Amino acid sequence: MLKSRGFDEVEELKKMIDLKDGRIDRRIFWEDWIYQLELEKLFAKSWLFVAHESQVAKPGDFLTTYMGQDNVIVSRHKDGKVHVFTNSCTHRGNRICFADRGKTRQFNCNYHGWAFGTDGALMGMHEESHYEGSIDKSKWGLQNARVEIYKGLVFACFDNDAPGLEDFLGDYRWYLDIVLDQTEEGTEFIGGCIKNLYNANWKFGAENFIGDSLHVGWTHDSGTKAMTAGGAVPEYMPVDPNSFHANANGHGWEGGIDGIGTLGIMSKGHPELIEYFQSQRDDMAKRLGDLRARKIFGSVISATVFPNFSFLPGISTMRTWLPKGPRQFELRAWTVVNKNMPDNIRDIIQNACMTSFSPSGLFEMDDGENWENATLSNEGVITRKQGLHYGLRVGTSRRDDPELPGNISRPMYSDVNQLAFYQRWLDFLAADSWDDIPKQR
Amino acid sequence: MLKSRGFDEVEELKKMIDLKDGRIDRRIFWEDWIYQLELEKLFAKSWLFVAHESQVAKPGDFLTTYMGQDNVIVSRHKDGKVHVFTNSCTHRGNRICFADRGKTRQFNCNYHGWAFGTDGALMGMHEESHYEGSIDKSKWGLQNARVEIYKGLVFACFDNDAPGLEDFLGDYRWYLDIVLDQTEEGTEFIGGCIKNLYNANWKFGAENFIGDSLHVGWTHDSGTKAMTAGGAVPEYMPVDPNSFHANANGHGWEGGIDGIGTLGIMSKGHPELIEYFQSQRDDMAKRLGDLRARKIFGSVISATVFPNFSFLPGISTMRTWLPKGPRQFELRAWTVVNKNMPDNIRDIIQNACMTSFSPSGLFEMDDGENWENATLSNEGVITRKQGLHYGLRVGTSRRDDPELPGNISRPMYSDVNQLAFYQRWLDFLAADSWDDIPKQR
Amino acid sequence: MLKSRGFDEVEELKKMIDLKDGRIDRRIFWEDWIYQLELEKLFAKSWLFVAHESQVAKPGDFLTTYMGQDNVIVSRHKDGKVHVFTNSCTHRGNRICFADRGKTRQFNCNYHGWAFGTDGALMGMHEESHYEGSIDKSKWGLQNARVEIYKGLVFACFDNDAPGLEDFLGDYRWYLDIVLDQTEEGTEFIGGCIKNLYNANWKFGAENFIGDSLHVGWTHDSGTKAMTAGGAVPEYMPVDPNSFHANANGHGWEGGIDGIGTLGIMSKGHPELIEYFQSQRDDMAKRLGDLRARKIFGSVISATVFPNFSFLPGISTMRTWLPKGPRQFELRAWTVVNKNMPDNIRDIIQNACMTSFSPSGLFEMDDGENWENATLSNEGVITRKQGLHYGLRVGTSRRDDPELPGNISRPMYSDVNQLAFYQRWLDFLAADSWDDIPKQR
Amino acid sequence: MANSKMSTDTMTDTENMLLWYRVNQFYNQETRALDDEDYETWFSMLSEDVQYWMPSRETLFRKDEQADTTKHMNHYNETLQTLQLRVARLYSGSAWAEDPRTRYRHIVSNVEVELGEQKGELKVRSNTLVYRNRLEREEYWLLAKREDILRDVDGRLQVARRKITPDFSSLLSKNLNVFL
Amino acid sequence: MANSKMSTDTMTDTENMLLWYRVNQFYNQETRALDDEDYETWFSMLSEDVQYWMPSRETLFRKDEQADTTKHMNHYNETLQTLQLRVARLYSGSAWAEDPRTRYRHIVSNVEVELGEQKGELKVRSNTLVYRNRLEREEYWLLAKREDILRDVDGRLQVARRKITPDFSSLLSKNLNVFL
Amino acid sequence: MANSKMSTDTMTDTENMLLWYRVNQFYNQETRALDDEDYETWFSMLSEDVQYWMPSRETLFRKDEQADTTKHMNHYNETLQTLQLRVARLYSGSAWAEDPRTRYRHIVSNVEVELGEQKGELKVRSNTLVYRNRLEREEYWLLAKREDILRDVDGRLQVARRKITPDFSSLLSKNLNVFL
Ligand code: FES
Ligand code: FES
Ligand code: FES
Ligand SMILES: [Fe+3]
Ligand SMILES: [Fe+3]
Ligand SMILES: [Fe+3]
Repeated sequence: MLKSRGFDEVEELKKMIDLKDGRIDRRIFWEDWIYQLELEKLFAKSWLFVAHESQVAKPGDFLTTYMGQDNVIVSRHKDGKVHVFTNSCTHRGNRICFADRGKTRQFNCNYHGWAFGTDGALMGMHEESHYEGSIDKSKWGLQNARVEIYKGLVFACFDNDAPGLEDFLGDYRWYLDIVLDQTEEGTEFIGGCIKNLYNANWKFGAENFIGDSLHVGWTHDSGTKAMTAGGAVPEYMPVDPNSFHANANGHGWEGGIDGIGTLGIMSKGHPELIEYFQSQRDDMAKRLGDLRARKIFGSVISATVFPNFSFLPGISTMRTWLPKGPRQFELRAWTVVNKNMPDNIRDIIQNACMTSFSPSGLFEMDDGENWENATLSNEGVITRKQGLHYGLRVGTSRRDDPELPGNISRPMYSDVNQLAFYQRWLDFLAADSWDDIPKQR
Repeated sequence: MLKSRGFDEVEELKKMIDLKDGRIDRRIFWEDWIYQLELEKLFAKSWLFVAHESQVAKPGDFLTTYMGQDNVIVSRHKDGKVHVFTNSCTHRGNRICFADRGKTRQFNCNYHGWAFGTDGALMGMHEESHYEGSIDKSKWGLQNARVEIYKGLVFACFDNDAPGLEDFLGDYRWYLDIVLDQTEEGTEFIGGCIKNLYNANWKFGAENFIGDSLHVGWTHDSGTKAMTAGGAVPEYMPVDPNSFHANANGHGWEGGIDGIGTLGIMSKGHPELIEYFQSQRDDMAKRLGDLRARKIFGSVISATVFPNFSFLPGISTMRTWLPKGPRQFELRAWTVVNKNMPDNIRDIIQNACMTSFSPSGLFEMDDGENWENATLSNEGVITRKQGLHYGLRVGTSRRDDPELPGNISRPMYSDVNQLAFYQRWLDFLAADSWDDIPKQR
Repeated sequence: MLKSRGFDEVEELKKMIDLKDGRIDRRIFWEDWIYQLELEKLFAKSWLFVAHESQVAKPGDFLTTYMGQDNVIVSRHKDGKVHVFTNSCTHRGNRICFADRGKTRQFNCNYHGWAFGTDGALMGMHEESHYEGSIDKSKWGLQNARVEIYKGLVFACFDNDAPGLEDFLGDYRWYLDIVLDQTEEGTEFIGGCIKNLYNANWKFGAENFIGDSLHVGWTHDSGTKAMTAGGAVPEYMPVDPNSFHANANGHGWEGGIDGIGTLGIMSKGHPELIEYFQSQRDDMAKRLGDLRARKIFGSVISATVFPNFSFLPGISTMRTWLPKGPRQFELRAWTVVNKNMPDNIRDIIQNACMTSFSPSGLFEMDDGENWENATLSNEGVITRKQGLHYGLRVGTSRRDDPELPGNISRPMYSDVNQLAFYQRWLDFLAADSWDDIPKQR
Repeated sequence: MANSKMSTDTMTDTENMLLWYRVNQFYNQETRALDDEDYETWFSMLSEDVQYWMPSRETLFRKDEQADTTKHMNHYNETLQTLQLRVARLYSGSAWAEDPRTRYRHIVSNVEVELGEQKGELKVRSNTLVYRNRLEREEYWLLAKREDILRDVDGRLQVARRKITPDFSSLLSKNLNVFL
Repeated sequence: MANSKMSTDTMTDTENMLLWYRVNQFYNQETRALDDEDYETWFSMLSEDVQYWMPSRETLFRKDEQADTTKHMNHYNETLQTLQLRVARLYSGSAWAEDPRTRYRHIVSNVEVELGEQKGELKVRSNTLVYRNRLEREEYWLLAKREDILRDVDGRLQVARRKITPDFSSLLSKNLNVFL
Repeated sequence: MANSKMSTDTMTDTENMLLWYRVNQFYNQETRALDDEDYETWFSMLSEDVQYWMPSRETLFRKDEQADTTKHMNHYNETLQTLQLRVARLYSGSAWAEDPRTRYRHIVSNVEVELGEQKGELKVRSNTLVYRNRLEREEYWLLAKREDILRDVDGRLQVARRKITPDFSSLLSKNLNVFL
């Protein structure tokens, strides 16, 4: 893209994010030029979740997804490594693989039959003799992204100057481990993927999961009532003074420490589920320690890995908010379980996950209309000039805690994580390269 | 919006409107940047029709509509005043009210449960205790527009520098009164609203009603024939040398002075209707004088209040052309009657109004295709460079008249009102603030 | 359009076309600003195919089509001349003619009844008396394009500085004649037009027909197998070292000289067809000479007249790729035959043409998905930065031939014609006027 | 057939089925007439006193919803005479916007028949999808519920009353030039 | 009727037709209940042990296609109890996103009936088009195949099993707030 | 049933109804075959001498409209052999653009049956809506009128002639990879 807007974009963006008072400019959810910068300066530079290792368990297994709006193939090569590369032919640009997932030895382009390996390398062409050796195939492979795996989660990045994944995740790994490292065998995705489309800005999904406990009691009152047969907001949605927001490098975690809130929802009608989890606590504690195994795990928790990967520990959904323009995104959601879970537990989890957090889910069903209209309202030029309120407990709730890595605030009902998210977002959009991106602890 | 187009917009716009020869540049019906200016410099600055008082008769009554592309709530507060405010939550921007109209004590946002009064004030939040008094609610209400009412018609304006509504309407009030002030009791809307969508520029609707009698005999020949069982253009569509165009401040009225043209159409098959109106003339004359009560009222008339509110006296339709982009608008139409009319007269008027001027109406049905294609044709770069002809009787038909306020030209078949409309349009788009907007008499 | 992009467009475009190594920048298939330049600097300046004379054989016959995105009427005036003019009323811009084709004495605008002749002249208006002679009708006719006809093919051009059509076609006429000049009576279109829509950039169609024999063996393997009852790529698709690419002024022709390849496909199941063509060779040779009549005609050939008119000699389809934005085009296709062909031969040709190259055709069915995804893949900012490969036999295959006009390369499997096409494309987009457009031999 | 509400018990299943079949035939014939702009046939399928009614719909809170009334805005509130008036416009020779013609397609489904209050009358409910395609690429969709009173006049069915409840609040096209 | 697979030869054409007619009536009544949000009626048309299943679909190479299984992600995999749970949400009084209501329209077609394995059961296949229109201008379309097991309980039909195979891979709307 | 044109008076309503029912079954079976890409079954439902014809439509002034003719451009003008040729392409193993498969759904409605000129032949008219969903989010719609000649061959119906009149002038998709 060529700079051609006739004003200083970065200066303008900085005015849009007021971290001190907690104010956000509506234009970041609307303007085309800001979205273009997101694609070029955020999604093209950041580490992005692309798959769980279990989705490409064996050589030849592949799936297709998006990094920003770049379609990519994630595939396990015969060398056992997971490769991530652009899904667009280097010859004339046709898309190469049209399946969501599958197993293959190579990817053949439909147009002229160029063939690429499961590592993206150009292997040959239909009627190759025409080229009379004029092509150095090693130069015409598909563009590979950097790939690093954190305990089963595959991330990719198109920027060679980016730090490693461990750096990128930083202190946040301590929280990720609560889901990923409960057992020796680790986790896997089951049941495939559910996709659906929202006419909303992708950031509304990411910010909602990073710290918006406030909306649960209102937006999801209907789902909660249904789940609890007409009860009010249930006891497992407490305002525990010890519940907290944690964030590091723009990644966020919010939740309680009662150890039971989410398990309560999930095991409704399935006592065996809660029994199972309780029976696992000791082993978990050996790996994660008492705080994480007994007090954090099982609580009501939601989390987002910057920029667009979110998950709900316990509920067991993991999902990514794929941008499709400033006013549209596609949600792709999966169910994550421990490999060593018995079948009956897996089934209960998958069904409960679908019943609560799928497009037809009792909770998720109510989020979309909020996000779509929080986006669409900005079509108005008067409305678009109004600042939004992200000031809940901002500047008053900081409660760092030696036991909890990252920036901690308490209780969990605040906008602290959202602001940390937008601070990170601004870091990326203001930077010309990774050198300019500060390390946010 | 940021200036970033690299050329002098105002200079360019001035070249597009040639008032002397009556030429208009097609780009004003096509270009995105011009439409953006319309939203920011016209719709955000002008007084705009938003409702008839009768639609929000009692405290708690509300409706939703648009000012430009800003969705607003029009509601009657318990103080009896009509308030108009943006329909987008000050918290995270979700739309607050999703109903077209209704009755309520307050407006609750679906996302986090912020509650706003029928005056737009922030009344409270769900789980308000979280805010620990950190929010000054008086600062987080919905943005109110200025509201003024002229004889039942509610107008709103988002610009504090704008003159009052009476100034804005100016001499045009004399004409509005012909519809609004026939009786002591005044007027009301009946039967609700009909909405439909046109893939056309909104100005084609406004200019058509402000002065385009020329199209009636051709575009509506089919409807007229049907109405008159196969007759040619009927006698009640005369070229009366005394018929006239009147305009003031960009508002326009065109029509005859035979006092009977429209009543002829409306009372087809319903002689009691024409009898009724004749029986009212004397009372009308007491309020409006003979000229307006006996010679103007009842004639074929069409009118537009700048920028996008139009009406047909007699036919009794009032409507607003809501912009949805440079190439799309939504028409919202209502039927207006006098409060003191008997039921049978109301029914006849409403049916006749629907039969002639609804999306399925015998007349209206034929306008849309003209407007859509007058817009779409400009997709061609060669076509788009052609100037349009607005020169009918321009510079030759000025006939000011001591009895008729405003700028008068005769007869009614001319482009004089259209040019006055575009002159006013240019006044707004060329101005940085109301100080720069000349008073057009 | 106003220059307002804040960077040097021409410099940028020149970097996108690398003729030496055969590399094309993906942005030319994606960016809005490049598409706008195409409309203004290419389609508004170039000669464009608009019709075959036989489609408007008699005075009053007309059809509507597009030059760029300008809708135009092509009609035969009573003076016997074919006129091409914009299909948008000079009054208020409404589209005038809504039929694909027909016969008429004049074109009446639906809005106010302005009437235009079959030469585009303004003939009169409904209720013309209103104008009181104030309009010089000779100044308000529809904008005529220049029209020239080459052996039945009607071309039009909106630029008065353009050279004549013969100049524009240059040496390429020698190839066009192979289709157009086989007989004294010449050619005609039969059966009307088939239209369909692709969500792809128009240039993919044009470049595919100008020289992409490479895709046939792979993309169309299924169609070929079906045609040959399961055989592999058939003998009539040889890699004949004498097959060639010819281009002149950006127009291109590629094909074999076996004289039989295409006839083989067309006459499948219809031996009488091939017999018929063989019986015509002698007469053809009298007009075209042995090389064209016996060796070139009948071979597998595809061709594009710059910028967007393509045809397949033998298959007998002629078509134009009408741009509808950077990512959409409409294909309009016809069947061309010799006027002196007997009915049974016409029927066989039309059916074979439909069976192979219509939207439901065994070959054409597979092209669309390639073109759409070669366009859509460029939504990715990483992908969009990758250069495309147009290097097949570039710089190695030049084989000029005294018997063959234009620039010749051999064999036909190369990207030479495609590059000549993009060289010409760049000539237009880099030029401010025809003076700057070099003559490409 | 306890969960078919369609008739009194005085009728056998076969009789009910024949009735349903007959109504389907009637609608299919009507649909063809409308698709083909054969309004003469269509009018012959309407009773002299037909009420042809299509109220407009608003988007309201559930608590504010009310029964439809002709006092409210209607897309159609027609008698046979006013329907003929509309068709007269089409055939006036100057309905420019109807030439070239619009391509219509009606899909009628879910036909439910029960006996009406009046002898010889049927209460019928159906769903319909109407597709309009016009000029180069214009496409419009209309979905609606239809509630009819059909009357048997000397063995011929006629529409005595039709209420069309459209599934839109804002009509997504420039006009409504079709009957449902 | 050799090319009708719908029954054993022990049934006459008339019997088969009556059966088909009866199933059509059943679906029409069900459709009306769903269009009108009359869930009480709808639940009465489902068996106590109903399995209501709508698997999600992926876009796969033909060679990788497999039979659907509930182990895979499902849009719905419901019992009568969980269906009631979902409706309880709608009637909780705080289903904000369902007020104003969505305008639904179900078009059910191509009903094919054959006798089921169990006595008193029918295997029925149908196609359905579901249109949703919401608020000012939101429009969503769902097309699907339905494969049912209907059970005759004391002369009343009930849905004992329904498998809905949707024709989309990515749901083109923000949620799935309708039953098919 | 004076306003049913569907048969000679020599047939009873019940006979007509059975005929209509039978034709509906036939179409439902055909639809399933097409939705499921079961072309072997589909071919078995076409006569040896079937003419499968889908003319293209133009947007013309009413005065210029003419009867369709195969001399004009056709989307399909097929014999059983050429239909098989097209399917052979699909099964060639290299129809790349058909793998992953397109998700099809045919909604057939408004079936009208009358006896044909030839003994054992039926003239049938129906409307159809065809939905195609492909890859991630591609959606295409086709609406059309179908006019068939069905032939009874030893108690089996077959399509002897089909004319499909599409409701579009410009096909709004990159290809036409489906039968109607
Ligand atoms: S585009 Fe992929 S092989 Fe040519
Ligand atoms: S957006 Fe309205 S309460 Fe949060
Ligand atoms: S726009 Fe054509 S006559 Fe006015
Ligand atoms: Fe939520
Ligand atoms: Fe009009
Ligand atoms: Fe091809």
